Amino acid sequence: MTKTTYRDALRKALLDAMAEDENVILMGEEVGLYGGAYGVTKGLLDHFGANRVIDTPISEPGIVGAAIGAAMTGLRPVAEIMYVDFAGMVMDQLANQAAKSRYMFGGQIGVPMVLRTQGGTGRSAAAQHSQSLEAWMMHTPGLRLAMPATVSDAYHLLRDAMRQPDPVVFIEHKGLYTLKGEISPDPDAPWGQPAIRRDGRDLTIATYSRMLHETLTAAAALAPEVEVEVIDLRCLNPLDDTVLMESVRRTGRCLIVTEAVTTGSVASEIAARVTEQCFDWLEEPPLRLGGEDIPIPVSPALERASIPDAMLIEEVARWLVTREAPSWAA
Amino acid sequence: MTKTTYRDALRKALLDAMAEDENVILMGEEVGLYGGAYGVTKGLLDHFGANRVIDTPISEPGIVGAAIGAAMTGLRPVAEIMYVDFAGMVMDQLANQAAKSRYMFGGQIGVPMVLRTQGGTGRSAAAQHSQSLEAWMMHTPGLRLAMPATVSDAYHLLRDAMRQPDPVVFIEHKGLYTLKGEISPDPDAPWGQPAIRRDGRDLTIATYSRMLHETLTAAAALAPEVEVEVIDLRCLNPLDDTVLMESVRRTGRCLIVTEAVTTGSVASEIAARVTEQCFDWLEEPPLRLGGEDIPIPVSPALERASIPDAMLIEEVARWLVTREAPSWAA
Amino acid sequence: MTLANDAPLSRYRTMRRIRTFEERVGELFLKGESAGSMLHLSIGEEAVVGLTDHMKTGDTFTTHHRGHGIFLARGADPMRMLAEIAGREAGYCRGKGGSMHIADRGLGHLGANAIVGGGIPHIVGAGITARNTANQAISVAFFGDGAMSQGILYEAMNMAALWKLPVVFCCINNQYGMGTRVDRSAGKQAFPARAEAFGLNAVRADGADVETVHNDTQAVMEGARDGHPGFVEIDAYRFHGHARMDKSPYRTPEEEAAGRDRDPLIMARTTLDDEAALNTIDAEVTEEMDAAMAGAIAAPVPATDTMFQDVYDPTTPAPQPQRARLASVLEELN
Amino acid sequence: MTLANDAPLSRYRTMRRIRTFEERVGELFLKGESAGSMLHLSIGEEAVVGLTDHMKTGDTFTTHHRGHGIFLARGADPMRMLAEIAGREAGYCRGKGGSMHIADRGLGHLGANAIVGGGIPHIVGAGITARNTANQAISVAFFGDGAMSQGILYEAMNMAALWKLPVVFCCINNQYGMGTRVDRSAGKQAFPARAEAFGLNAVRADGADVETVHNDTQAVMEGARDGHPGFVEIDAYRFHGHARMDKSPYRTPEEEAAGRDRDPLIMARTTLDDEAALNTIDAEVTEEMDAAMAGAIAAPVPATDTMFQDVYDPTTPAPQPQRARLASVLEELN
Ligand SMILES: Cc1ncc(C[n+]2csc(CCOP(=O)(O)OP(=O)(O)O)c2C)c(N)n1
Ligand SMILES: Cc1ncc(C[n+]2csc(CCOP(=O)(O)OP(=O)(O)O)c2C)c(N)n1
Ligand SMILES: [Mg+2]
Ligand SMILES: [Mg+2]
Repeated sequence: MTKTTYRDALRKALLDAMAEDENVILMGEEVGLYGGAYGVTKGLLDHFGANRVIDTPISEPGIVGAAIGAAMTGLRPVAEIMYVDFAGMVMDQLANQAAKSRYMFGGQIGVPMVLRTQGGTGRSAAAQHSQSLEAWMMHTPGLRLAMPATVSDAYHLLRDAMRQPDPVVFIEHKGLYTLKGEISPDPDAPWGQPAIRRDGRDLTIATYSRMLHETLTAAAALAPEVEVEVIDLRCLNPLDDTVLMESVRRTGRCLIVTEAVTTGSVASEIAARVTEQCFDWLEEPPLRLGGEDIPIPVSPALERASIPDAMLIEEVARWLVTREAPSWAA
Repeated sequence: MTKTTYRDALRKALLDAMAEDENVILMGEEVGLYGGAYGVTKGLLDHFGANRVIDTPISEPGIVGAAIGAAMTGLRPVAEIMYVDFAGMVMDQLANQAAKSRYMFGGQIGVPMVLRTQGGTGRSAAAQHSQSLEAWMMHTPGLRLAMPATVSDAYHLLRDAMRQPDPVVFIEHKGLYTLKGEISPDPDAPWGQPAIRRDGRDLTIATYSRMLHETLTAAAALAPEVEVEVIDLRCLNPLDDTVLMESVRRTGRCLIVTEAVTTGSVASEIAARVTEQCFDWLEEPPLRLGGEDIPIPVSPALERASIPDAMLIEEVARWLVTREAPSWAA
Repeated sequence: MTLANDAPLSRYRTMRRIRTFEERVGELFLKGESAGSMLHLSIGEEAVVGLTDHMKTGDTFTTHHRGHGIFLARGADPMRMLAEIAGREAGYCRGKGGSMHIADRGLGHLGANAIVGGGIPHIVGAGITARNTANQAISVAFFGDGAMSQGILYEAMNMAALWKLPVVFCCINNQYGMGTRVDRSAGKQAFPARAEAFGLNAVRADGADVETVHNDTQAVMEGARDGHPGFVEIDAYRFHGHARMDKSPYRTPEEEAAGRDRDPLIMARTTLDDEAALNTIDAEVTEEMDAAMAGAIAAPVPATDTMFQDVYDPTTPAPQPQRARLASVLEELN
Repeated sequence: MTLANDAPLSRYRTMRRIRTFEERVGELFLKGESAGSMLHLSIGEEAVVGLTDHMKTGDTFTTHHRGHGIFLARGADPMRMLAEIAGREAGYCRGKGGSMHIADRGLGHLGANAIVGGGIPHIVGAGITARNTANQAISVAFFGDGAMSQGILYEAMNMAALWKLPVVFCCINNQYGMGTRVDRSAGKQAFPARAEAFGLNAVRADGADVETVHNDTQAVMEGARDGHPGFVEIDAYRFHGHARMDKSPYRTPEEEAAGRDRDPLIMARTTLDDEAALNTIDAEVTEEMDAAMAGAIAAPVPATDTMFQDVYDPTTPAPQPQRARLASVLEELN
């Protein structure tokens, strides 16, 4: 297999799906002529024409609303919101319309659409262009939520997302577009389920999106002293936690790593579940490592310091297993 | 002291604050002539005139945006969004603008506004008029969040909210407006801190808003067999958890009761914190009792069944202390 | 009789069905059989039938919270509507949606909405589907004057104009959004001019006369089918309060009387001038609605565990009930 | 010389300061000293000075992401701006905001915004303050043609018209929103007509000539001060790419050349026709901006723990740092 990038794997997923099914359309700001703010949709306008690759005005609520109507009437829209930070403009269409239509209408009207967007830090894009808002989507029944961390998942999760009968929020990470890797012939795990990215007996770390890579770096540095099992959650709503709970029952320890503001985060949900389901197996409380409870500052040094990195993960992981305190906790 | 209602206590808070400070203004749909969708602002237009009690068009993002601008330039706006369900329309103004302005602008520009709204079930108002979306606000640094459960708090928390230098989301409960009680001369607890509503040694139940009352009913039914300590969290962002942790360390058991969809809820955050901070004191894992992970159905029977009630709280609380299993878990 | 082929008489019948239906909704509430009190009657707005009569099988639409009449005009079964409003399993949405969330995909109803403006952009998507599949359908969004203040309306209008979609935005201006008369919500009340500024064909029609509405909206509706999106304002009056609990203290009896004088049913009766035929219709409609009412009230409420159905597609797992989650936690711990 | 009293020359100076400043911003990026690459230069849009010259001390404004020039025109210190863009403690926002979130309450700048349309409704609130306190101030929202597609703009316009607020909506139409030319985003391009439909005074001004902008916007700006809200469209061209990484492959060299021919600085030079004075200004400006640049680059980055400051008012507790939270957890457990 040849290597490709996360960006191109996403592009290939869109291309393959569009070639297979003429009902698949793309719509969003700059998805056509410009090729996508992060280059994901480059060339697709030429391939499929302006009726299927639709450059929209800067009208986020309208874009999501239009995608909903297209989905209700038989198309399979993949709408794009350029930054997940703009979720606040579209949460009504997403949470009150897309997520609830099937339910409110007694099962008659599904909304098979994908909302692609990207989030996260790393580009000094400041407080309104660097957030991680997946917790809002996780708290919304009726939505599905996927966040790919690997090149292969970029492809397979997006293909799978486009096959769902219900709305899927698909959040890419701006720091991963140039990540290189291979697209496996089969998905690393079935849609909806986590993938174990590294086996270990001492500690379970649950994570997703870009933090997977920081975690794997930390895990590599910790071995063989501490053997970490790394679980990539991939799909957060609904969250299938079976694999995670099995792992924690084996290791007795759990750390959850996210980039989002910690309070009220996905990490909090997972910590709550782990305690509920694994209480008698736990040697230590599940701990959360997340973003600081602050808006993202623009200054590169501050931005970096505001979210976890491999070093911090390593320090906390080591403590959980060996009780060797990090310098800042000594 | 004479009894009043939650509705009238809120009204009195607005009235007193407006009488004291002419910079306080109200704005929102139907706050003037109509007197508020739930009657809270009745009569205030006559008292203070149309420049201070501003009936707005049905433009939620615009209302919050206008309140922000008024707050930035020296007024103390109390904006109203009729249902918290409309939060999805205003989260951009709330989370990207109101919450982040002080930070992004390096401390120069605060946004001292209150966003009043109401949420919750109980009126067969269906999926778009019955939600509990406080988790979104809790996950947003820069916001403050208060949810009064009692008549006295309706008054004091709202007064305190109007004194904050930062934006406060203030969520009332549609099922509490007719609740009767007294307004104490002093607040039941300092702004930002929980109030212990009942002392107990066997189990701590943390809750807020309408679920406080279901919890108190359950606690009364459980005594003297099981003595429950009931903590009313009152202010959820920032969450001051000192009192709660002290309580759990005493009781060794914790149940968190909310009306919101359980996954990704305030209950999850609290469960995560309790485990982190009280692990060695815990006899049982902190458990969450919340709304089902579904949209709210309109049918009254289904609506009722979808959220916790005193009976369910009682059953789970009893199990936690006595291990006597409820019928559905036996 | 040949009433069925007589369009104005048929429109009268539809208007009468709406009027009588809405009266039954009020009764349902008084009987304590409705799910809640958020019931918004479209009495006074029946002349929308003049517009819906331009719609065809396959056309789609979305409505606001005051959409009973529109849905009836598009073919709804009043029994299933009342059952839904009563929160019964036999309702259009199995008792999940209620008055504000009624829909029937088969009849092209993509959904009533309790978010003011919430359903408007959906027709843009339906328009894209129509364009891409060349299915000849138009899609119509129905909403009130209050939604003229929702930004999403203008986003949707702009997209429709930009992409030349077969859609129509229909504002039923009943002069009030709750207690706010339109002059207290609109900086300027020339709504068609707003639509024109975005590139739409636009017209205002007198909602006191269903035939006027029919005639005056024809060009806009036909234009939409040809890819010229349109806007229609139907000028009407909300006869009753905003919802069932509202007694409209914010308006004068004089104003109400004048508004109710603009009754499209009375106007139609006068124009049609066939007392016998009209009375026959009225009697038939009463009978139909009585039967619908009886059927709805007799219908059973949904079983509790249906609440977990249809959150997601039934081919995928339903959400785990809380008691099941807790039971498995408790079991592990025991 | 009496340049200071000579308004057109003074406007030329301000435009030159904007142009040179923006060039320095580009250099800051090339030097690797900027915080990120999201730098949106307002080169080509300098004639906005014709409008800002109608503003007074005490007036307030909000800007979009391309607001450096507007802020300079309202009195900003270029060193503190560059320092902010470089993420330095000495910046206007202590290195928290950057290019897209610059503000100075003292100068009336209520904030630049990275949400297209995000800052627009704030002027409605500022207008309410002005009305309620009778402070004689106006408030102006600056935004691009892209924001003409944001619904919140129309909500804000409607409120302003309804309440007769002293505010102005100023659209700087530089023909593009990122790669989308305005004819691909607007169903109809007559933007002032949209504003008029909501009840605003509206005008379009030629952004190639600062004096034309000054003259043509005068009535609208004065009207606003009297409680007649206004809308201004300044017709300009974005000389460079959307942000620093964008080479504008979506437009032709011919179009770019024609756009750049509409250069308000060249037009002003031609009109003013005083080579010596103009060259003096240019030299002074170069010197000023060089000094600002040197100052900004030399300024230190903020200390790490400043990131916890100003989330909330400093009289209330700052958020707990994660390491402190974990340390206390670990301590309890040890
Ligand atoms: C987004 C939103 N804001 C507010 C409400 C509360 N509300 C329900 S109906 C209504 C008035 C709507 O007026 P209009 O659009 O004219 O429709 P009408 O009721 O007159 O048919 C309001 C404010 C809502 N449901 N949704
Ligand atoms: C709500 C929102 N949508 C999209 C973007 C991404 N974005 C940033 S600038 C821009 C183009 C804006 O165009 P315009 O308003 O004309 O301003 P200009 O850049 O031309 O000055 C876009 C789409 C954003 N920042 N905010
Ligand atoms: Mg109305
Ligand atoms: Mg532009």
